[in-house]
Formats: sequence, C-alpha cells, structure tokens
Amino acid sequence: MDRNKLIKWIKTPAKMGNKYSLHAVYFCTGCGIIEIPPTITTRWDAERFGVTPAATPRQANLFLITGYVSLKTLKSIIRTYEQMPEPKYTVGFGSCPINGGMYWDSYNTIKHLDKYIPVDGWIAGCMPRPEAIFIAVTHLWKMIDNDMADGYKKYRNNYDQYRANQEKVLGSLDWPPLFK
Amino acid sequence: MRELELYYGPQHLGMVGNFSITLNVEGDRIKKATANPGYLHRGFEKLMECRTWMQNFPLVCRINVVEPDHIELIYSMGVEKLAGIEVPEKGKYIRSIYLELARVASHLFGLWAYSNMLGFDTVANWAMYHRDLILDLFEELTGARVYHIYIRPGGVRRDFPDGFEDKIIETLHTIGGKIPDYNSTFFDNRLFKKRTKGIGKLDRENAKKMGAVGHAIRATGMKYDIRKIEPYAAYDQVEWDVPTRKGGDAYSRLLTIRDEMIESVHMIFKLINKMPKKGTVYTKTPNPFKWKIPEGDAYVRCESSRGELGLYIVSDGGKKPYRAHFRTPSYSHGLTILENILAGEDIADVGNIMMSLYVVAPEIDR
Amino acid sequence: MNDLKQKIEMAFDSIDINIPEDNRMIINISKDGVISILSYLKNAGYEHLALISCVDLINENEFELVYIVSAYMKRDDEFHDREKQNIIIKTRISRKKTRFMTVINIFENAEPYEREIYELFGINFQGHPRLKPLFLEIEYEMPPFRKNFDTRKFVDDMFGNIPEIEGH
Amino acid sequence: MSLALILIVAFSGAIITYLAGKVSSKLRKTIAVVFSLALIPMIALLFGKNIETPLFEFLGLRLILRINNLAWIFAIAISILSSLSVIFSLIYMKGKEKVDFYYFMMLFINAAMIGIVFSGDLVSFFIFWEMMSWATFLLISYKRGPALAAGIKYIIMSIFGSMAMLIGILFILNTQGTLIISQLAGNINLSLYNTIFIMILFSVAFGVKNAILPFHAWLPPAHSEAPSPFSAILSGILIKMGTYGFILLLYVIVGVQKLLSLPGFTIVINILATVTIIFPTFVALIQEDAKKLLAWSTVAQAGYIILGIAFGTSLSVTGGIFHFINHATFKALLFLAIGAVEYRTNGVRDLNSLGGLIKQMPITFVAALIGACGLIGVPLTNGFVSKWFIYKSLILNKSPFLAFFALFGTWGTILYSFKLIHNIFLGQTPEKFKSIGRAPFSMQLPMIILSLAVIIFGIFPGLPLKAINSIVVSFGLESLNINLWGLASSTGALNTINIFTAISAGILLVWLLSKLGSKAKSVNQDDTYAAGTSVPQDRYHYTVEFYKPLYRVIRPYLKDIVDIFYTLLADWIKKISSKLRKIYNGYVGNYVMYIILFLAILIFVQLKWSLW
Amino acid sequence: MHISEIILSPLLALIVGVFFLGLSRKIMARIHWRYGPPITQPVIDIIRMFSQKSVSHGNLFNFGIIFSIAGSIAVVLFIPFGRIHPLSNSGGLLVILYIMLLAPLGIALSSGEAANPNSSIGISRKLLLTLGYEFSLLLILLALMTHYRTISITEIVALQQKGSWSLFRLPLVLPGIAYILILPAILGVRPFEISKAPQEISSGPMVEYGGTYLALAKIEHAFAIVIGISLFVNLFLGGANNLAFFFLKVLLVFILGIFINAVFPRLRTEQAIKYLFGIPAFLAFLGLVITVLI
Repeated sequence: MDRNKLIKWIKTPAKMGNKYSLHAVYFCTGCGIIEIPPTITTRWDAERFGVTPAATPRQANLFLITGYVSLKTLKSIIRTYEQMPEPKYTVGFGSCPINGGMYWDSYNTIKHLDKYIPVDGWIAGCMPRPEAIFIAVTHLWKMIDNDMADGYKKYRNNYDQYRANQEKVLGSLDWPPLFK
Repeated sequence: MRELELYYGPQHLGMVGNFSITLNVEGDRIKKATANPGYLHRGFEKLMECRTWMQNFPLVCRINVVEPDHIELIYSMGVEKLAGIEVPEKGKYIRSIYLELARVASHLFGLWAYSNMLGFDTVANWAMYHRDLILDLFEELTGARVYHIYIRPGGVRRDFPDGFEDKIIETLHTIGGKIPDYNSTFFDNRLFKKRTKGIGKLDRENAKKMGAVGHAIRATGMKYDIRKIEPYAAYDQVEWDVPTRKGGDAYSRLLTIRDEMIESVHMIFKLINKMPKKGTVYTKTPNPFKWKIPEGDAYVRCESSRGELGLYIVSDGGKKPYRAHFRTPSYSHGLTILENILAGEDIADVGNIMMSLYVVAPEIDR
Repeated sequence: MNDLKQKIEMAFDSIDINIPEDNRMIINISKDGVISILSYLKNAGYEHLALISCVDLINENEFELVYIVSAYMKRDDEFHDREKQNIIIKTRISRKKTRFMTVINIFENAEPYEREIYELFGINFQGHPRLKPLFLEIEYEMPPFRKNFDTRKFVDDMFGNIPEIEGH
Repeated sequence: MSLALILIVAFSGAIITYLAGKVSSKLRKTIAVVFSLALIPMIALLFGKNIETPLFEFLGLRLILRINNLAWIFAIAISILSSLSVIFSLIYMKGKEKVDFYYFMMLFINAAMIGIVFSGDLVSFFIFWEMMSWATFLLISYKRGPALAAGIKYIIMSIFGSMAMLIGILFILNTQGTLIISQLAGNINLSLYNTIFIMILFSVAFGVKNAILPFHAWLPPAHSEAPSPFSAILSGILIKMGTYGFILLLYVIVGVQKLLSLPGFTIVINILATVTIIFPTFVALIQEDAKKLLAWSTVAQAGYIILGIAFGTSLSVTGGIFHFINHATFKALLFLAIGAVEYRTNGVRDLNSLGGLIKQMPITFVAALIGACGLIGVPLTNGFVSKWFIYKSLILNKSPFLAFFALFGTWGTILYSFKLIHNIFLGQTPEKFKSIGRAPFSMQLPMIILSLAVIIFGIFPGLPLKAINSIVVSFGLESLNINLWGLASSTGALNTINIFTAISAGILLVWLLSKLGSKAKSVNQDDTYAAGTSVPQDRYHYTVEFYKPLYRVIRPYLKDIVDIFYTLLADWIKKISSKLRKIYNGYVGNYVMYIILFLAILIFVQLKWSLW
Repeated sequence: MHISEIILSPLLALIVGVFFLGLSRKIMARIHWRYGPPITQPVIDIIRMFSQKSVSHGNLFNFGIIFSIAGSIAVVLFIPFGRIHPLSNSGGLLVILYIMLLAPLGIALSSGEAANPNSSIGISRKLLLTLGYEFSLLLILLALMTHYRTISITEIVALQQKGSWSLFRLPLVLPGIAYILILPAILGVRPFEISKAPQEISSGPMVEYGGTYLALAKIEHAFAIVIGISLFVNLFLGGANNLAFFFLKVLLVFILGIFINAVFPRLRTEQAIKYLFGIPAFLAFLGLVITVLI
C-alpha cells in the first residue's frame, strides 16, 4: 500500500471530525450576533450541521467574528483566539470586519480584521442572513478537505507580524507572546 | 485574598451582547459589581456629525440591533420636529403597527435571552422561532430581516402591500395560540418562580433615584409609559392599557414583559381595524443631498421595548446634524441599576438579573 | 408650564427661561447655578434625569452642558400634565478650563453620563468618585468627540499604516 | 527484651536529649532521632509475645508491666509515629525558641504513652496516664498567649476525666481487691448498676482523651496552637490512648459476655459516636484554618473508631482497631504535610491565603492527597477497608441508621478534604508564594513513609488485619476469614486486589487512549479562561466560603452547643467564686495544688473508712 | 469472572453511553421543534476533540481526568448488565458507592489545577449536590440492603428475579419513589445541572478542558449516565436476564430523564440542596424506618 494513502486514510477521521463538529465560540462581537440565535434555534437549527455554541474558547474550534470589532473587543478577540486549541477556524461575519463597513471612518473600530488575526473566510453583507452562515460552513468544509483552512498555521508562522500589528493599535498586551 | 474577581463577559455564554461585568465575589455572593461597557463603542454620534441628515438613517438603526425600529422612529421624530414636518394620518397608523410588531419581536428576543439564562432551552427555541415569524413580516414589508430603515422623516417608506394586514393577524394568531404553552412551561412553572421571585429587587424609591424606565419601573406598579404620557404616532387613537406589576423583582419584570406583549398584540388588532384604508403614508421631503434643516435643538422621546428612548438633537442650519445624543434606556439600567442591584446577589443570578432588566449592550456603548 | 416658569423666575434671578413649544422648557443658566436649579427642580417633583449631554460649540470656544429632567408620575395610574414636561437646562463652560461640578449627589444616574462626557469631551467633573475611562481602550491625543478631532484623519493615520501580513 | 528496659530507654532518651540540647543542637538532634528510632526495633521484636512482669510494689499494690498483641500494635504505632515526628521536627523546629523543652516533651510523651500500653495494672496505667496528660498540657501551652488558654481548657477537662477514672479505679480496688488487669479480665463480679457505674466513670476519662462528643471542646484550639509535628502525634496517637482505654474497659475488664448483657450502654456509646461523626464533620466544612479543620476531622474520625469498637461484633471491632491504625497514618500524614506548607510559607495556615502550591511542593501535595484519600476512604487506601468493615457490620446487624450516619459523615469528609487540598494546593498561586521551594528531605521522608503505609495497607489489608484478628479472637469474638486482599464472606466479600487491578487496568487503558489524541501544550496558570480578558493577579482563586450554599441551609444547626455550655458554666462558676477570688486566682499551679489536695483527701478517706 | 466479560462490559457501557448522548440531543431537538443533529454527532465530536491540540496545566490536570474514567470503568465492572457482572462479588454495593466517588474526585482534582475559579465553583457545587442526593441515596441503599440482608448487588438482582421488582415491594415503595425523585440529580440533568451551568460559570469544571481532555470528559459523562441509570434499574427495576432487556429498561428511564431535562430551568445551588434534603430524604427515611420495623 502506498505510504501517502495510508497517511491520508489515518488523517481522514480527524478531518471528518473537524468538518462536522464545529463548536463556535460564543462571542457577540458586534451586531451580527442577532442572527446567531435564529441560526442555532428552531428555524435554522445549526446543530444539524454539527455547529453548536461552546462555553469557552478551549472547547471550540470555530470563531465567528460577528460584526464590527472595536479596539476593546479586539483585545478580547485576540485573547480568545489564542486560547482556542488548534486546528481552529475563523469566519468574519458581515462587512465590518472585512474593511470597516459602514464604520470605515470610526476612530474606535479596526478596519481589516485579517491584519490582526487570520481569517479563513468572510461572509459579506450587513446583515448576512442565517442561510449565509450555512453557506460559509459548507465552504469551510471544502476548505478543510483541501487543507485550505490553515489560518492557525499562518498565525503560528507569522506570529511576529501579527503581534506587531496588534501592539501597534492596542499598545502593549497584558499577556506574554504565545509563540516565541 | 478574600475577594475573588470574576469576569462575566464579554466572552461568556451567559452574556447577551458584548458587555462585561466584573464581579467581586466572596463565597458565591457578589460584593461589588462593576459594569464594563465599551466593547461596542463606535462613536456613533461622532460619525453622525460627518454624514447628511438622510445618510444617517442606515447608521442610527444600528445603535440597537435587537430593536432598530424605535431608533429610526426617534431620529425621524427629531428631524421632523426640527424641520417642522407633519406625518399623514395613515403614516401614523402604520408606524404604530410597525413599532408594536417590533416590540413583540424584541420581547420575544428578550424571552429567548432570559430563558436561556435559566438553562431553559425549550422555551428559548420557541421564542426565537416566533420572533422569526415576525421578522418574516418585516422582510416582506421592508426587504430586510433586521435593519429595516422603514420609517423616514414624514412617515414611512411605503404603504402596506395588499393583504399584509391579514398576514399580520394570521401570524399574531399563530403566536398567540402558543401562549398557553408558554404559560404552562415557563411562566407558571414552579421552578421558574423559585428562580426569579425576590431576585434583583428594585423598590420604587431606588428605581426613581437610579433613573429606571420602561418595564423596570412598571414592575414596581407605576404606569410610566411614554406612549400614554406623551403620545406619538397613533397611540392616542385606540384604547389600550399599561400592564404593571407590584413586586419589583425579576419575576414581576418578566411578567410585565409578557403582559406587554399580549397588550401589544391586542393593540395591533385595534389599530388595523381603525386604520384609514386610503391616503398617503409620507410627506415629501426635499432632495436629501441638499436638505438643510433650520438651526435649533430638540428633545424627543418615545417608548421602546426597554423603556424611555430619547434623542437630543442640535442643528446648526447645515446639511449635517451638529450634535445628536441618544438617551437609551439600557444606559441607566445597565450601568447604574445593574451595578447596584447585583451587590448581594448570587453568582448564579447575574445573567438572570441582567436579562430581566433587558440590558442591550450596543445601546449603552453607541 | 407657565406656573413653573414664574416660580423659577421668582426663586432665581438672572435666569433665562423660554418655552419653545408645549411641554418643553429651556433654562439657560450660568454654571454656578446648575446645582441649585437641579435640586430645586428635583424638589419640585422633576426627579427623573433623562440625559446629560454636551455640545462642543467650537466657534464660541465653549462647551454647552445640557441636563434634561422630567417627572415620574404622581399617582400610579393617573396621567397628569407634569409628566409630559421636559426641562432642558443649559449651561456653558469655557473650552480652555474644562472643569465642572458633579451632580451625582442630586441624581444618582448622572454617574455614567458624567464619566462618558469626561472621556469623550474631556470635561473634568469634580467630586466624581471614579473618573476612569468607560468606553475607550486606548488613549487618543484628544478626547474624540471634540469638534477639532478629525476622525477621518485619525483613521487614516492609525489604521492606514498597519501592514498586511506577508508570507505564508 | 525486657519491658522495663524499653521504658527506661524511652524515658532516659527524653532526659538525655534535654541535657544534650544544653551542649549543642546537633547533638540533641542526633540523640533524639537515635533514641526514638531505637524504640522501634525493640518493640518490634516483641511481636506475638505475651509477657507479664511485676515491677515493684506500691501502697500494697503490685505494679505490673505486660505486653500482648493489642498493646504491641499500639506500642509499635506510637514508636513509629513519634520517630517520624521527631525526624520531621528537625527542620521544622529550627530557629524556634525552647527547642530543648520541645524535644524533651515529645520524647517524654512518647515514653508515657508506651508506658500506658505496657501497664498491666490500673495504678501504673493511671500514673502513666497522668504523665502523658500533663506533658501534653505543657507542650500545647508552651507558646503562651492563646496557647495557654487552649492548654488550660485541655487540662481542666483532662483533670475532670482523670478524677472520674481515679474514682473508678478506687471503686474497682475496693470491690475486687485487685487492680491487675489480667486478674480482672473476664471475671469481674459486680452488680449490674455497679458495672454501669464504673463504665460511665471510665468512659468519661477515655471520652475526654478521645475527644468524643460532648468532651471534644479542647481538641480544636489545642491543635491550632500545637506545633505541627506534635499535632501529628496528638491526633494520630495521643487521643487514641482513649481508644485503647475503651478497648481495655469494654473487652478486657468487663468482657464481651458481660458487655452483650448491657445493650443500653453500648447503644448510648454508639449514638454518641455517630453524633461525634456527623457534627464535627460539618463543623470542619466551615473552618478556615487548615489545622482546625483537621482537628475537627480528628474528632469525627475518633467517632468511627469508637463506633466500631463499641458496636461489638468481630467485624466492627476489627474495623475499629484497623481504623485506629489507619487514622494514625493518614492523619499524621496530613498534619505533617500542613506542617511542611506552614514551614515553607512562614506559618500561613489560613486556607484563604494559600493556593496553587502543587507546582512548588509536588511531593507534599501527593502526600496530602494520599492522606486525604485515606481520610475519605477512597478505595485503594487503608481508610476504605476499615470503614468498609464498620459499615458492613452495621448494615448486616440491623443498625442501618448508625450505618447511615457513618456513611453520610464520609460524604462530609469528602467535602472538607477536598476543600483542604483545593485551597492549599490547587488554583492560582499568590504572587508571594511563587518562588518558595520544596519541603526539605527530612520533612519529605516521614511523609513518604506514611503515604506508602496508607497505600500498602489499602491494597494488602490482610497484613495488619491478620494481627488485628488475633486480638479480636483473644477478646472472645469469632474469628474472621481474613485474606491478604480483605475478607471472604458469603454476605458480601471484599477484594481490594481486584479493585486495584480493575482501577489500574482502567488507568492504563485510558492513558493509552489519551495517547491517541493530539499532544497537549503546557501552559502556566495565568493562561486560563477569564471570559476573554487577562487574569487578575492574586484575585483569581475561589477559596472563601467554599461551601457557602450548604452553610446557608444548615447554619442554624451548626452552633457548638457543648462548647457554649462549657463557656457558660465557666462564667457561672466565675461569678460564684468571685468571692473566693483569693484562692481561685486562675493560676495553673494553684489548680494543681487543689487537685493534689483533693486526691490526698480522697485517698485518706478511703484508707480510713473504706467507703468504696 | 471471565476475561471476555471484563472487556465487554466497559465497552458496552461506552457504546450505550455515547449512543445516549446522541439520542438525548436528538430528542431534545425534537422537543425544541428542531430537526436535530445526526445521532452519531457525539462520536464525531469526540473524534474531533481527540484531534485537537489542547493545553495542559500540569501533571495532575492530565492524570485526574484519566483517573476519573478509570474509576468509571471500575464501577462498570461492578455493576451487572443483565448477566454480565465480572467483578460484582468483590465488595458489593458499598464498594460501588465508594468507587463512584473516583470519577467526580478525578475531575475535581484535574480541573482544580486549571487555576480557574469557574471550575472551582463548579466543583464546589458538584460536591454539594452530591452531598445532597447522597443523603437520600444512602438511606435508599440501606433500606435495600437491610431488606435483602446482603450488600451484594447480584444477590439483590437475583432476589428480585425470583419475586417482584423492588419498586413494587411493600417496604421499598417509598425508597423507590425517592430514588426516582433524586435520579435527575444523580444524572446531573436540569433542574440539577448546577455544576456545569454554562450560562453561569462557563461549564464549570470543564472550563479549561479542550481537545483530548474534553473528549475524555465527554466519555466520562457517557459512563456516568449509564452507571447512574443501571444502578437504578438493577436495584429497583429488577435488573434483567439478558442484555437487550436490561438496556431497554435503561433506555426508558433515560428518556424520562430527558423529558424532565427539557421542561425545567436550572435551580440555584441552595435550592437544589433544600429540595434534596426535603421530600426525597423524608420518603427515603420513612422507607428505611418501615423496612427496619418489618
């Protein structure tokens, strides 16, 4: 048997697990959170897809950044993101984390979230509908299959740059660097 | 090292909205609670100063994501008052119906949040489902689920489509038909009463001192409701009552919310009956790009689902507002009252009390 | 409304009261009189502080502080005229000397409002127990709600310079 | 090996240590260790022997030393535990004042206790008993201040007990004509009421020493004042002299046959024992001082021992005696662990100021954990086996209510043991304790030995149980079918080796399973969940009022009524005697004078008129 | 005592437990008017967690959770499933009572080292809840043991097979009812879900568990459910002669538990303790008194 095939065969269950069991961090970063309750409850029932909210970042592997990110929130987001175990996936929800959205000239919100933490996928719109979350989830599945959802690796490899960017807007952070 | 500092939020399953409470805890009793807002601060009022009067509409509704409609209304009312615009009769009725629907949707969201705090998934799921039915109505009416931007200075954007009134009535009947289920599983549940009675008690004097409005003060027995006191839209056209409770605790506040929802539904039926069948729904306003509003300032207020919502708006006679300041009900509820009534309570009741006051974080931060 | 106006004019001299419309009264008062007029109004039944706001009148080089008070209901289920009334008290302080008195002793819920104004306009309320930042995480070179704080320029300076993440 | 020689070595060791201390501290340490260690082989060689040697005569009474299996078990426990305590003390007492006195008293108490178990007649028993009581008083109160108050509380109750015992002894002398235990054993002939009378008198004496309710009031303050190594002795073995007395009284002097004909008395003792289990357990839950918590726990565990012994079936007596040995090991272990923590943190015992010491003191933690597991009675520790014996006996002999309280007490034990472990060793470390070091080796050694004892007796309970079974048989109770792994029986067997195999196989299996998963990265304690913010310094450890909700429910029932009663009584006496202030001036020496005077009068009365 | 039984019974308990976790999510979803996840969802979750890289706070953090599951496996070996009872003659009910301790104790120690107050609060609540229901449980078990004059669980099952179920025997009716009343507390479902309480203390002891640890904690939970219900089935519902019948009984009790879980909010800690010290304790006490008198 081919060695690579064997490795793939061993790796598949983990991939399957990562795909169909997305536990999302419950973090209401912005107004996008208003569409999360409908998504996880009766009408849309995200649990069908294995998407459920997790209590703490330690238990989660999916981070939905639901809306604009103010500086104070950014700090919490970084902390929460760093506490999640790998592999972890981030999805930016709404137009604000993409480029600032309608708060493009606000002094207190950051404009491009992917300069501070890696983002695997975006859902555009203000407000995106719950269906859009499912489309994002299915896209994420494809990305996991093709090893494209590798934001956490990017974060590890380019940690210095990320940390520098974070410190540029937030001043010093309260915790020591995650990777040395 | 007697006191323990515990963070409740921002990343916390029991926190609805991006808000944080720092609890100083001894044993499982809270000694001191410090509200820590600002996670959603975008500098709205500053941004409004950089945009024209009409450009501000997409912006203001995002102040409160749970119930954007009342914010649209208050901003329209402010502009109308400054510019001296009258709303046509039918526009007033449609505004009232629309706002009451929004109130029911918002309260259902509150019910979701509250039952979720108690770990009551079942009711939470039902409430969210029923809220979605109302959001479907909004979507048909305005094209958006959450941020509708339906109210505009001088009335509403468009008339009800054909047969929309029937759809409203049908949807509300669907929801109303489930009220017995809600009552038997939730409001009449013995454990629910055990969990909520006597929690987060706010007596009349303290409520007044700390600026309580909305259901927080109505739960102490006072019929303080801007819709009655200073009627706007079509609230003075129909008969309705302000539901109150005596206890002042979380239980009374929750039951006030429930009664309010039922009262709102009845009001919608009356309004639909009484609404003029014909007529315009808005007064024409000038070209929004050149629209200048005369110099002056105004304070307007309305009753949102969480209480008195106010807007202090100043115009310097230009194309843009000079200064706008929203008085949001969650501001006093979430900062002054919450900090005060959390002291001495159990850790287990933090989310419980917060949601019984219906604190919505973006409203505080703006 | 007019009764109240007369009463206030009797009690305070050098006060400017006008009633632009029904149920709205605007009182312009010098900054020394704010505490006394607020406590007078509170004793007269206007117990509800709806809002404390601040307007940056940059052309006149002054800040205008705006206090809006209204009344709770006298009886639980009767509606009177008094509840309809909103009294707007305005006072001006210099933009150079940004200091003012706190009114927490009169209205307890003034605390976060004053904290917010301290943070966003840089007005120092003396006697306030915790003038700490409320909303903001970082310090800005100037309180951001002042008119001469150009938010678009600030955004360009601050967020325009953040580099993209390179490499993989 | 002569019994007298052992006693001479023990007592002279104390004196020589004291004298050596005047020369150099190193010499003192060496001598203390050598003498205490020397006792162990001397006593161990006596295993299985049954000797009775007369010493000399006094007032027409023969003083006798003797040894049998029962005395041997107690003696070996005393000698091992006290030498471990002495080794532990070497560093613990460094730099403290009056160290000479401390070592002298430690060894002296040790010797007196060996004397108690060796004594073959009630007079020498009483003499050694008093030696132990007074030495204990001096050692408890040698720090002065609150220690003196605790000591006085102890000695007054102790004297009360001694008086009761003395009267009992005189009564026996008068009616039986002899005080030699082997002559009394079994063939005591007294009327029913007289038997009950002496049993009550002796029970008071032993109850005070054993700190069973309502005579427990002295123990918690005494413990919180005594140095930790001495606490280990005090809890582990000294109060068990009361237990020894009970065994002697119930099974040797009175005898099983007679005991079974007095059901009322054992029922009263049993009920007292269950109350002693339940009440102190729940008092211990709310203690904030580590040693006070353990002291209350000692009171509760003494309840188990008394319950087992007084219940009177061979299962329960075996369980009771075994629990005595177990308690000596794990309670001493816990006290030593607390002592090590106290030593490293400069005397901090407050459960709310410690935390997270597992990283700093891992071996101490493991020792404390094993001790706590034994205290709870987690399977694979010795506490489990002894409690299992007691429960089974209670259940199968139609005493489910006693069994219920005993079992429920265990659940209380879990709560306070976990609180102890959690508040000291788990959670966040305060900043000031982040750089403290491990306990020194001479502290770790006794803890390691005791931990091993807890585990080995838990997995192979047959080793000590066989010896205990022979004691129980000598009392006239039926023999049990003891195996190396526990008990074979048709009404429910115990097989600790099976349990051990099951659990260790489970651990191995799960460990392998967990190896399947991805590797974990080690992080420090600051990297913990705090709702998205960073952890505050020194304020992120939940210790205060750990069981507050329970406390709110049971608070009204938790007042120590007995202690309040004693305090009121003392106040009342104070009021009455305010007129007699000249005599009653609160100086301890005077009390001693009065007591000796009183004793002299008693003896005089007895000799003159022979009232008893 | 066959080696095959020793291997089979923990495996069986694990499969049934994980199936129950999936089933409970499905049934809860249906009560919520939802479609619900596939019934294999817990398996997928566990596989996912095993593949995640978590953090560890120290050796006790690693060992405690392993110890906890090992304890659960040991309990399973002592509980008869139908006719499979590999170790039930090594100590009887008393040993089961004590080994049942290992699982919560392991988790308590493990999460204690996580240095998080949320987990400490969770443990404190868990221990208090245990104290609360143990009060009644001990009385119930003592009534059983006194009634049947044995501390061996297989004996009790055998005696029930001969006569009627304990639940319907005269002196044991009251303890049986008391057991039903405290069963939600033993299983830790609402209204007694106080130790996890995600909305209050962020899932309590599990707050720092991620990856492998969380998977192990899930497995432990699965075991705990099976143990809690099997004990009830064995003691009061007569056990069973074959596996299928036994697990059918367990399933029925479990579904009852889910329905209770769905319609009650969470209680506060002291309310839970008060409840547990109230009616169930009284019934159990009365039952024991009657048992002793008869």
